[in-house]
Parts: sequence; structure tokens; C-alpha cells
Amino acid sequence: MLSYILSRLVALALSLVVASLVIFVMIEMVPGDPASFMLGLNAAPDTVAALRAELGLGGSPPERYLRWIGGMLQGDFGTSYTYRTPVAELVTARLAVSLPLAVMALLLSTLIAIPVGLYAASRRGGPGDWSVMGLTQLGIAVPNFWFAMILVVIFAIQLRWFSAGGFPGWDQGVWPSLKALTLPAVALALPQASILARVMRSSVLEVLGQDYIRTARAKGLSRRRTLTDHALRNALIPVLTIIGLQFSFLIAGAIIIENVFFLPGLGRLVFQGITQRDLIVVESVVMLLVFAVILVNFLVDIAYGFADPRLRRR
Amino acid sequence: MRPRLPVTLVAGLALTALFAAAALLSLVWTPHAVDVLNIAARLQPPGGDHLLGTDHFGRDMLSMLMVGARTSIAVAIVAVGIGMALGVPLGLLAAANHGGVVDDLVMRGNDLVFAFPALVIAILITAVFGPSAFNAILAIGIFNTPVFARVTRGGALSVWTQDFILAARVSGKGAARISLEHILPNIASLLIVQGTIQFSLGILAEAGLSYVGLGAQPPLPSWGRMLADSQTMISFAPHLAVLPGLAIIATVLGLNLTGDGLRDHLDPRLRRPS
Amino acid sequence: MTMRRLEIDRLNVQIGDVHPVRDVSLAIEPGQIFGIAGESGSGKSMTALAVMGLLPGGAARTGAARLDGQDLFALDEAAMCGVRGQRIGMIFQEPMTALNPVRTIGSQVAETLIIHQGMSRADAAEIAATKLDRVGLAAGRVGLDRYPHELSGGQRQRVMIAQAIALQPALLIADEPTTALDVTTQAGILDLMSGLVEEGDMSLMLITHDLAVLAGLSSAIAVMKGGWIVESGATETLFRSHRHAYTGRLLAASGHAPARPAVRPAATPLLDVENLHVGYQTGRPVLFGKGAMTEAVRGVSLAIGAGESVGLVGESGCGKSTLARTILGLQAARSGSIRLGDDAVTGGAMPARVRAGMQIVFQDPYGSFNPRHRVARLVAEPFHLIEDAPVGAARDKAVAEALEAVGMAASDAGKYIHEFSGGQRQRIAIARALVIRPKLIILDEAVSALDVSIRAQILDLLAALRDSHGLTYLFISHDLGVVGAITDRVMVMKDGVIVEQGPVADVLERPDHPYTRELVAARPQIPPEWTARDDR
Amino acid sequence: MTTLFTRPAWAALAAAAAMNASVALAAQTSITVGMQLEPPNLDPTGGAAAAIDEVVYANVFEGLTRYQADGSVAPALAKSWVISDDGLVYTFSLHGGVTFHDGSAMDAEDVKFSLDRARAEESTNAQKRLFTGIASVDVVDPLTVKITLSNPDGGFITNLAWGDAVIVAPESIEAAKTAPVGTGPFTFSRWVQGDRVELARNPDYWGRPVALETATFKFISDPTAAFAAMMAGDIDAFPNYPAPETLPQFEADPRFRVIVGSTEGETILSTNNKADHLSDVRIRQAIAHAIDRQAIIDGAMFGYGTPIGTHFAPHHPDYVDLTSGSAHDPARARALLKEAGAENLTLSLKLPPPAYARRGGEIIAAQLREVGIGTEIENLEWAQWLEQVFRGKDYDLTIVSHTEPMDIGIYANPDYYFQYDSAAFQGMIGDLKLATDPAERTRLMKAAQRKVAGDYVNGFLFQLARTGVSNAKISGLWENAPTQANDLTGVSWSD
Repeated sequence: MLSYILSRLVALALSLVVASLVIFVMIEMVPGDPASFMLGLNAAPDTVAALRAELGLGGSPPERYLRWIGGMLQGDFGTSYTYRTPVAELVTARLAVSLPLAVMALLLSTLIAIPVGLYAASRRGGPGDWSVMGLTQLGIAVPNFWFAMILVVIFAIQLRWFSAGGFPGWDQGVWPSLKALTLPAVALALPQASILARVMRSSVLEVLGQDYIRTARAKGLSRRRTLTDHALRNALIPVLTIIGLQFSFLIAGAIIIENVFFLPGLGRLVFQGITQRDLIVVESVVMLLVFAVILVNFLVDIAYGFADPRLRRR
Repeated sequence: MRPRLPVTLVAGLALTALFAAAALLSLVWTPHAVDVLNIAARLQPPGGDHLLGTDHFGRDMLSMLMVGARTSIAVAIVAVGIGMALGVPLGLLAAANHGGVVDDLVMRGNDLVFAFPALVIAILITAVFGPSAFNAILAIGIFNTPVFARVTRGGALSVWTQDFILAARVSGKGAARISLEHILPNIASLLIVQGTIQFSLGILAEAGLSYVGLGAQPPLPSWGRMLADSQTMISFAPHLAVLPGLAIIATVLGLNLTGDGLRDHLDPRLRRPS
Repeated sequence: MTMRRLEIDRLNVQIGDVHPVRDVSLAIEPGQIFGIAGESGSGKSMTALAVMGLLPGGAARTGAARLDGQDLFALDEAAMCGVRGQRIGMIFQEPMTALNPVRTIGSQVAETLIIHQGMSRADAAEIAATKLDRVGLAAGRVGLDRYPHELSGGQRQRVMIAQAIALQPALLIADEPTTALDVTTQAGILDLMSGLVEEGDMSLMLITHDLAVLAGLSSAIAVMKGGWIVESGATETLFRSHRHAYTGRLLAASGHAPARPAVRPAATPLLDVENLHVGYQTGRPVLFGKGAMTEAVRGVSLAIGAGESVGLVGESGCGKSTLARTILGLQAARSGSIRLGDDAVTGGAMPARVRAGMQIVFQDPYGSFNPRHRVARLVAEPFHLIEDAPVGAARDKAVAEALEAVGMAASDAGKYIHEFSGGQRQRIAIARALVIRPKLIILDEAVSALDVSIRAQILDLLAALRDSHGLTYLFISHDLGVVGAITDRVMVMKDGVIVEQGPVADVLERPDHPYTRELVAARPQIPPEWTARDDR
Repeated sequence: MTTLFTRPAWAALAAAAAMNASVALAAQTSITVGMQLEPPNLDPTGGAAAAIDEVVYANVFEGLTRYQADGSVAPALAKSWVISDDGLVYTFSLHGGVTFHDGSAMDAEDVKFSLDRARAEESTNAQKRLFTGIASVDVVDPLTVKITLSNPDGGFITNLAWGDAVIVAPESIEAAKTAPVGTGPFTFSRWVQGDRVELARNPDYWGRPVALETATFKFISDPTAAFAAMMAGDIDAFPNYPAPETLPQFEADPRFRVIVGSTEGETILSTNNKADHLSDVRIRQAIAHAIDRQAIIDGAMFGYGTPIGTHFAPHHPDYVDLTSGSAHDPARARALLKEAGAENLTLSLKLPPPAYARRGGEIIAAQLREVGIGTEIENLEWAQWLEQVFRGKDYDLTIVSHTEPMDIGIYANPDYYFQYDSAAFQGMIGDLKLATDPAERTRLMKAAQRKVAGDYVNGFLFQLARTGVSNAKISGLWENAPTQANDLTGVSWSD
């Protein structure tokens, strides 16, 4: 197991190096100069040049790459061109929104999906199964930004139960913040829950077809007990992978939802960064996200080892 | 005795066919022209001369939806095509080289692409090359590639363990030839099912990209942009935002049902006599 | 009238339009071992599942099954849960998959005790340990905290037995309990089960396709075919009289040996393997690195003369398949040499001409054909090896000839493989091997997956083809009996080494090596005198 | 939709809650103002973004002079001033007792520092040109500053009213990007980046105290979200409201007041005068005649906007209505194209993000198609637009609103992105710069208007309207936008 983890770590490091190169090259290709963007229509060329110097945009590409990587290794992600604050601070502030949002959405989707998937599997072919399958198909087909829009119209504009968006900040109290994240989390969770419920269902069905389920029944376990004591844990293994993938998607993939609800999250930071050519932010945040995903996948791999004893020894 | 077609497959095919037909029809005929604006006739509710009403420029919604179907379907199909064209050979290669360096490289590359936040990269691509349907296709296609590579490799690996592959090797056939002659036909149904699912995801992705303004550019109608353009009017002209939304849902639903139905229908496990 | 342990009365099972079980009635006495024999699809497993109330969804049953006088079919599901595991234990064919992979064996055995007796975990674990000890898994050697994947197939089957007998059930149903096991392991399991029956008051319903297994074990047998019981009675009587023709055919087929041509001694060996070592990688390699190597073949030397039929016997994992692949040039050797005639077999990119000298027939008649191709294309595939292979009509003719040679019709060339039965597929596989007239055909467990009656026909075909086409066979099998039936000479392989070789009669009757002796002894056999009067 | 509570019941509940609140608080003293764009920083002297001024102008920072709601310029930190007869020397007397938010006093040294900093070589002030005419800034005494110009400049007092000319202190300016310190009636309290900026009343303000205790600027870029936030009551006022199509709804709702005013934004179809074909005035004229301004105002702005026929704000006294010279006349347009031999023309139309450009672009594309001109629309982000269009001049047509006041002078720069190079026009602007006689200035400005209209330099579309929405109980918000600002000094809640 140890050598397995070590070898995975080496692969992880190599992936990160490749990823950083890809990101750097892509960012280098993005046209548009941050300085002239910041100074607007009537700026004189010498003013732009002065600002470029101030932002530290000089140097050859390899030089800049090494400076960027070197900085990141020391925890220095650079300074945002537009905000003029350290990127690390910006990211931390934004994560305070994105991370809870992702966790909420994931919790919501998992809490819905696992029982629903289990229920559908246990009622295979019955009306309960059919309606779950139909609803989840619908859930997958609904674009989440559209769903978000409908949620806003109903719950913010018509009923006024929630505000239409925005985020008060955790220092304004936990409850208002959670409330502000509720609608976005629901919008994000719907398609995820649908996918997860279907994975759960087919995973349970797959497991229910296994010989050891028949063994358990032959031992005298009731259907329900067989499901909970034998099927569930085995069925959760593929579900775990999907949850891992979804989490990384939720952290970065919420850009559109963050826009609909004008939440100051990580996704919108990147989006803004791109449109405002705050490329240092984009570069560093994308790198962080990639790192997070690779790390999550790595951890899921390790978690497998605990969920499935067959994988513990390699 | 061929098994009966699953209900989901029939429903899915019917929905898909409806939108595909609308898209094809729009090539030769639409109820009204979509490139002529008539500001005076804008925001008409459904009914009357314009069956589904008009948009904020006075264009006929039905015609817009038909041409929009064409855009969405074309973008998704080409993107899936790119994903298949790149992913399937990579997957075959990796499977043929199972456990080797090439396999490792392909799989690591896959993981790497998966690790990138897709939407962010799509936005970057359009920042580099400008927003257009073509670049939307490119972005969606790139992220389809590892999906197909992974599915192909998985399917191919299980075919590789079959005895008939050994028989082919005994007959002196090389890995490339075996991949084409034996592996590919046997994972075709898998790829068709995955292709259908990616197709529906492609429709959603195109809608999402157009929604943020990175997909097809005006005057070419696109469902996502129709949604984005009209959502501020949802409270006084709800049909503008609701109709494209429903079109997206129905198409994606149709494709997903088709994919699911095909999976049930083509599942080789159901074929085997037991 | 004494109470029967289990009495099945006119059991019928129906799934849609299919009737897998028809009017089955039988009775099992306390302490009796009762055998149910039949080929695949005969309805024997369905009978057992009907008794357990574990038929697949959509299946309907009628009739009655009385356990110690109590009609099980009248019980509701909750009551049946109390019967299963407590009064009836059951074990299945596939020990590899019948245990939950994510739970320890101890907890799985203890589970039976916990659910039926409401025992505490600790108490249950203690009893589980004694039960595992009883089935030969002493706690000192195999801990309760082991997971199924850490155990061998035989050990897993013992765990299955331990959990089935944990509550000393009145009836143990064993559905093909040893079919997936090696013959030496099988003997141990059979011993264990008969021992358990003798110890207690337990009855055993033993379901198998192998009449020989029942010969030494059960006191009564029912033979099933197509859902019906075609014949039943006391074991010896049944073997001796077999009033029903089907039973007779089954018996004849299971001991069938085709007429063997005289051995023609060859001056030079066709196949000459010398001091061959083959290894393969285990464990995932670190990126760009190497994983651990395992030696599967460790210094094998053998020679096969032209026209000879040589058997290679060994249990699973002994290296016989690796050896076959290496001989075929599909896998590279680490050291040693293989020569086919005058050519060296090197593996990798070796000349097509050398490959054309060898063909293979596989075990699984379902997996050995590409289901997307027609038979003509499947059979013609080896032509790829021949430079001036026939094309067009000439190729069709060659395919037709090959098909006819194996007893198929030339018109079958246009069909897809799923249209054929297992036996027919195996004939097509032989046609494929034959079509380019190779010098050597390797038969890798070629008849192991077939029912006995089909197996006999294929063995006859192989013998006939050897005669008519002058073929050389390397016949690989785990089954000494089958090897003995068709080969002239046999080699016994264990742990990558050939431990004994010699003429069939010598090895089978006077085994030299302890392992061979064990192998021969473990083989279940029908006493020859029982079938002596058989004139077919 | 069925719910336990019907809509009116909820409205009643909400109203009851609001009444309770008003009873408890007497009058509300906080306001949440919506803005579409977040400022990149909060230093108006170090960035071009209008969003900076929209937060801090007149609220946090003040200059010597300031714009008022009607567009006139009034004294601010300068109590009064004297202009020398040659128009070169301005002597300002400052208000006494003015302190910065950090407690330090504002005096003539700070004025000198601020202006010298803005015009310095390494200055990153986005409107550096405002200060290029200054020859020297001298401190006479702590409350008197003397500014000497190199040439007389009739617009100098107005220049000093710009947000880029506010008075800052040397001690605090380094941190101003994230923690601005000015002399205004509001102090900066915090900035939740990506979400909002909060201001609080300055208890030590030198001038008339403001009614509001606190003010929050919330950044909502998405028009739909802006609509939802307004409707949901999350936002009290959205002075530059980005979804004009929804204004009728607000008008119909007694909870809201819709404010429609004018801006300094001439929205034009900018034309690359050096591009192939477009250097031909006949083709430019054809384009002008192809355009139906009212259709664009209706279609893109839902009726909000005033047609213009030249590059000048209609509310300016010197404005000349020249729209008839480029009236909608497709037949004429086709004839001109035929005459110019350009009947199969395809032009690029590069559009920046605002709705007026994106929607207007689609309409213009359709109108041009009608006279036989094809267009290739490309939607660009601002950064790309600046790079490709504004600096690279790689475009045929684009739509943009020029929001600086009195900016017809840009046509005198042949390197400006229109690439309009007319010696005659450049002469007029040169004369205008030197002219101090009001009648002469009026004559020159009218001539300049006629010149750019007659040369069909660009397609002149409409003057951008300022459409705002606020809670009906709020008063004192600016109606027009003489400069980009959300001056909250006069804002209060009624009842």
C-alpha cells in the first residue's frame, strides 16, 4: 500500500507539472493587455506603459513561468492586477462562499440521491422505480441556470422567501449566509442528485445480481436486511467516485449559478479574471482547482482502499 | 424472437426525431424568416399569426426554435464527432498497450483533462480564439475526448480478454488489425450509447456556453442565447425564456431516453443465452 | 410412517412461457445424502431454489415442499426467512463470488447466528470460530478477520459450508458445490460434507452434473432432464440398471473414450520445448517502472512427435495455459527454446509461416468467436497467416470443407455464431483450427465446458480428425479422465514444472509422483463393476 | 402555482413587516445601491473604471470643484477662486477645517500634492490629459493655492470637477486602492470583494451633514439578477439599471420609482474611416441612411434614448439636430452603394458587452442586410475590444457609447480608432481650444457638429438614456449623469 501511495504521489506531481505548463501556455495565448484594460479608452500610451511596469508584466515567458511556479511553491500566488490584493487572499475570501456552496449542494444531492436510488432499486420495474427514473431523467435534462432562474422567480420575486442573490458574509451570521446559499445549492444539486440517484440505483441493482446477495438470502436475511447489510456498502463504491467527481465540478463549475445569484464565489472570480484580463488570478485559481481535483481523485483512490478490502493490498 | 423495443427507447427516439426533423426542415423552410427584424411586432404572445409568439426583435419564436435546434444539434454532433475521432483511437491504443507506457500516458492524460474545470477552459478558449460556434465545438469536443477514450479502453479491455482475440492473435493478426476488426465492432454499441449521452450533454453544454455568450454568435439563433437574451423579460413575456428552456429539456430528455433504451436494448449481457 | 426430512410433491416452476421444473416429486430421509444429477438446463438448480423460496422474480411455483412435515410453500416471507439458514442451509457453485467481498469471513459466518439467535457479536464470533475450525479453517491458520479475496477457492467454499451449517440445519442443499474447484480440492470438500452428514441428523441434497461424484457419496439419485425427473432410485441400482435410456447415455458418455489409433513413433519431434521459463508481471507498475515478476513456467522441457496426441494435466494456476500461449508464440519466454519442426518459436513478431503451423481450440464456446462476424469469416480468419491464401470461391470452398469435416453443413457459413449451440460452436472452433491444415493443434480445455453427452461427441470428432487429417494434438485439461480418453501420452504439471510424464495407462494406473497419485486418487469414479454390463 | 399562501396574503404580510420596521426606526437611514460593475479598486486617481467614481465620487472623495445633478459645476473644497485676466492663473481659496477621514487636515499642500501627482511623468492617472495644461501648482498659504496654466483653457474649472481630480492626502494615497481616505461625507467601512462596498456617515464632515447613516453598493452584473434583486427588495436603488425592458413593470408597481434621465453617452456606430470601402464617404453615407434610429432605440433600449445626428449631447445648449441629414432611407442607401460600386459588401461588426451594443448590433445587422450589406458579427469582451478595435483598429464597424462629456474633440485625433483625418476639423478644434468668447465657442461647436455629420464619420445613433429604478420612498438621487457618479449626499428616505 505504501509503495502504491508513493507511486501515485509521483504521478500526481508529474500531472501537476504538466498541468501548470498547459495552463501557463494557455494564459500566455490570451490576447488583451491588463494595463490598457484597466486604464480605459482615453489613456495615453505612456500611462499604460507605466502601469505595465508597476504590475510586473515584463520578462520572457520562461522567466515568468518560473517566477509563477516558484512563487506558488512558497505560497505566493501573486497580486491581482485589478484588485491589487494578493491572489491568495482573494481566493480565501471566495472559497468562503464556494466551498460551503459546494458542500451544501453535495450534501443535498447525496442525501436525496442515495435513499431515492436505493428505493428505486428495491422497487425495480414498479411504479415507484418508473417515477424515480422519469423524474431523474428530467432532472438531468434541465439546464441548471434555467432552473435557477425559475427558482428566483418563484422564491425570490413571487414568494420573497429568499433574497434573489448576494451573500452577506459569514461575519453577518451563519443563518443569513446559509439562507443565501440555499437556492443556489438547490439549483446546483438538482442535476447532480438526479445523476447520483441513477448511479446509485444501477449500482444497487448490479450488486443485487451478485451471488453473495443470494448467499445472504439463503442465510435467512430478509430482503431489507440484505439490502442494508450487504448491498449498500458494495453499491456505494461507484457512487463514491461520482461524488468525488461532482465535488470538484461543484467548486469550479458553479460559474453560471454564481452569476445568476451574484455570489462572490471562486467561479465568478475566474470568469471576471478572464474578462478583465486579470490573468494572474485566472492562472493561479485554475492551477489551484486542477490541484484540488487531482488531490480529490487521489484521496478517492485511497478511500477506495478503505471501502473495498480487495484494493488494500497491491 | 427479437426483444420488444423498450418504451423508453421509443419515447426517446420520438422526441429526438421531432427535434431533428425540425432542425432539418429549418434548412429549407421556416414559418417566418429569422433574419428579418420587426420591432413593431415584438413580444407577441403565442397564438395567431405567430404560433409561439415573437421575441423582443419581433422574430417568430417557432422559426427561431427550429433554427436553434439546428445550431444545437450541429454543435453537439460535431463536438461528439471530435471526441470520438480523438478518443476512440486513443482508447483502442491504450487497451492494446494495456499495462504499458502508452496506456499509462493515455490514462494520465485523461485524468489530467478531467482535472481541468471544463467551463473555465471553455471560457479561456473563447478568450483566446474569440467566441464562436466553432470554438464552442472545439471546447466541448476536447472534453468529450477523454470520456470516449475511457469508455473505449474499458470496453476494449474486456473484449481483449476474450478467447476470440487470442484466436485472432494465433492467426497472426497484429494489435492494430485486431482493434479494428474485432474490438471496434464489439464495442460499437457501447460507443453508440455513450455517444448518445455525450450528445445530450453536448446540447446542454452548448446551451450553457451560449447562455454566457460564448457559443454561436448572432444572428444565428441558438437556444442558450435565446434564453439569455430573454430572461429579463420572463415576468412579462414568459414564453421567450420558457420555450427555449423546454426545447433544451425535451431534446436532452429525448437523447437520454434513447441512450438508456439503447443500452437496455443492446446490452450484450442480455443477448447471451444462459 | 416415518417423517420424511424433505418431501417435494409435484413441484412445477414457470417463468413466463418456460417451465424449468415439471411435476418433480422426491423424498429425502433424515441423514440421507440425496443426489440430483442432470446436464445444464435440466431444472435441478431451479428445484432447489423453489424449495428455498428464492426463485428469480417473475417465477411462479405450484405443488408442495414439506420439511419435516411442514409445507414450506404455505409459509409467508418472514417465516421463510426463519427457515433459511436455520433449518435449511445452502451452498452454491461459485465460491469466488458467493461471499461478500467487503466483509470478513468471521462476520459472515457469525451473521447466521446473529440474525436467527439474536446472539451478541462476541458470542457469535466465538461460535463462528468453532464452526470454521470444524470445516478445516483453524483460527490459527485463517483468521476470522480475513476477507474472502485473501482465501483460495476451496477455503471459500469451506467458509460457505461453515455459515450454512452454523445452526445445524436439518437439510443442507449443495448446488454444484465442487464444480468450480480443482479435483484435489473437490475431494476434500466432498469428504467434509459427508462427514457433516454422518455427524448429525442432517440430510444433504447434492446437486451436480457429474454422476461420478454421486457414485461414491449419495444413497439415492434423481436424474433430471428438461425439467422432468426421468429416473430415480437407490444409487447402485440406478447405475447398474438405468432403466431410462437418457441415464444410460449419460453414464456411457461420462466414461467415454474414443478408439485410439496406434501410436506412430516419430523420428524427430514436431514440437521441442527446452528448459522454458516464462514469467509475467504482477502488480501495477510504477510509472515507467517495473512491477514484481511471477514465474508461471519454471524450466519445462517436452517433446511431441508428429501425429502424437499428448495430454497436459494440471490444476488451475499450474502454468499450463501460460505454457500453451508461449508455445503459440503469443507470449515471450524469459529463457529456453521452442522449436516447431525446423523453426524457432520466438514470440512477438515471428513469421506468419511459423504461426501457420499451429492452431488452438479454446474452452469457452461462447467467448471464442467474434459475435459480429459470420461463420465464414470466423473460420477463414487463420488464412491471414498464409501468403497465397485462397480468395473468393476457393476460400468459400475451403471453409465449406472445414465445416463439413467437423460435421457441420457448408450452408452454416452464412450464419452468425449465436445461432449455434455450445457443441456446434466447439465444432466450428475446430473447423477454424483445421482450415489452414496446421501441424499442431492445441486443445485448451476444449471439452471442459460441455455437457457430458456433447463432450463425448466432440472427443469422437477429434479422434476421427486426427486419423483423417494426420493431426498432432497437445490436449490441455484439468481432468485426468478426459485426457486419458484421447491422448497417448500424458504430462502432469504442478507449480510451473512437469512432475511426471509417460504413457497414459502408466500414469493413470501406476502414478509415480506423489502429486499425480493424489490427483488420481481424488478423481471421483463410478465403480467399474456398476457399469460393467454396459454394452454400448 | 399553488401554495399555502396566495400572493396578496404575502404582500400584506410583507407590508405589515415593513410597517413594523418603520414604526421602530422612524425613517430608514441606510440604502443599498445596485451597480452593474464592481470597481477594480477604489482610487479614482489611479484607474479609468467608471465604477470607481460611481462609488466614491462626492461620497468619499471631493475635488476643488464638483459636478451637480444638473450638470453644472459648483465649488467644493474650493470656497471660491479668482482667474487672472490672461486666463492663465487660477487662485483658489479653500474651505477651512476640512479633515480627511483619518483625521489629518486638508490644506493647500494636499491640493498641490494631488495635482502634481496626477500630472507627473510616472502617473497612472487615466485622465492625465486633464492636467497637461498645468504649468505649476503653488501653495500660497494653507488655505490658498495658485495654479498656473501654460495656455488659457475655458474648461479648466470643469476639468477639476472630474473624479480623477479629487484631492487626496500623501499619507493615505498608497492604500487608497483598497482603503480610500477622502474628505467626503461618507467614510469607507469595508469592501467584500466580488459582492459589495459599504460606506458609513462621516461624523466630522465639514459640509452639510447627510441624511443616510450607511450606504452599501452591491455589484450585480447580470441584468436578470438585477431585476430579481430589485423586485425582491434586496436593492433599494439601481441608478444605472441594465434591463430597460423591465422598466414598465417597475413603473406599474407603486413600490418603485423609475428615473429616466440623460447621460453624456453618444452611442454611435463607430466606423473605421481607413478600412477598405469605408474610406468612401458614399458608403458611409449609405450606412447612415440604412439605419433606422427609432427601431434601434425601441428594439435595443425599449424606447429609452434620444436620436442624435452628430456627436453631441442633445441636452447641451449648443446641440444642433442633424438627424434629418442621415434619415432612414434604404432606397437612397442602395443607390449610394450602387454608385460606389459596392453592392456585395460584407463588413465586420465587433460588439462590446453592453446590451445597447449587442442588441443594437443585431438590429443594425438586419437593417444593413436590407440594403445589401452583409455583416459578420463578433461579440467581444472589453479587453478584446480594446485590443482589437480600439488599439488595433482591426474592425469595420463597432457600436460604443462615448460617455465622456463634451468629447467631440476626439475627432481631431487622426490616430483615434475611427481614423478620421480632416485638417478642416482639426483646425476648428484648435480654434475652439483657444477661444474664450462664448459666442465664438458656440459657433465653432456647431460647425464641428455639422462637419462630422456631413462627413458621415460614424453612424450617429442615440444619446444613451440613464434609466434607474429606486424604491419609491427614496428621494435625492441624480436623474441625469453629467459624470459617472452616485452622489448620495442629498439622498433620503421619505416618511
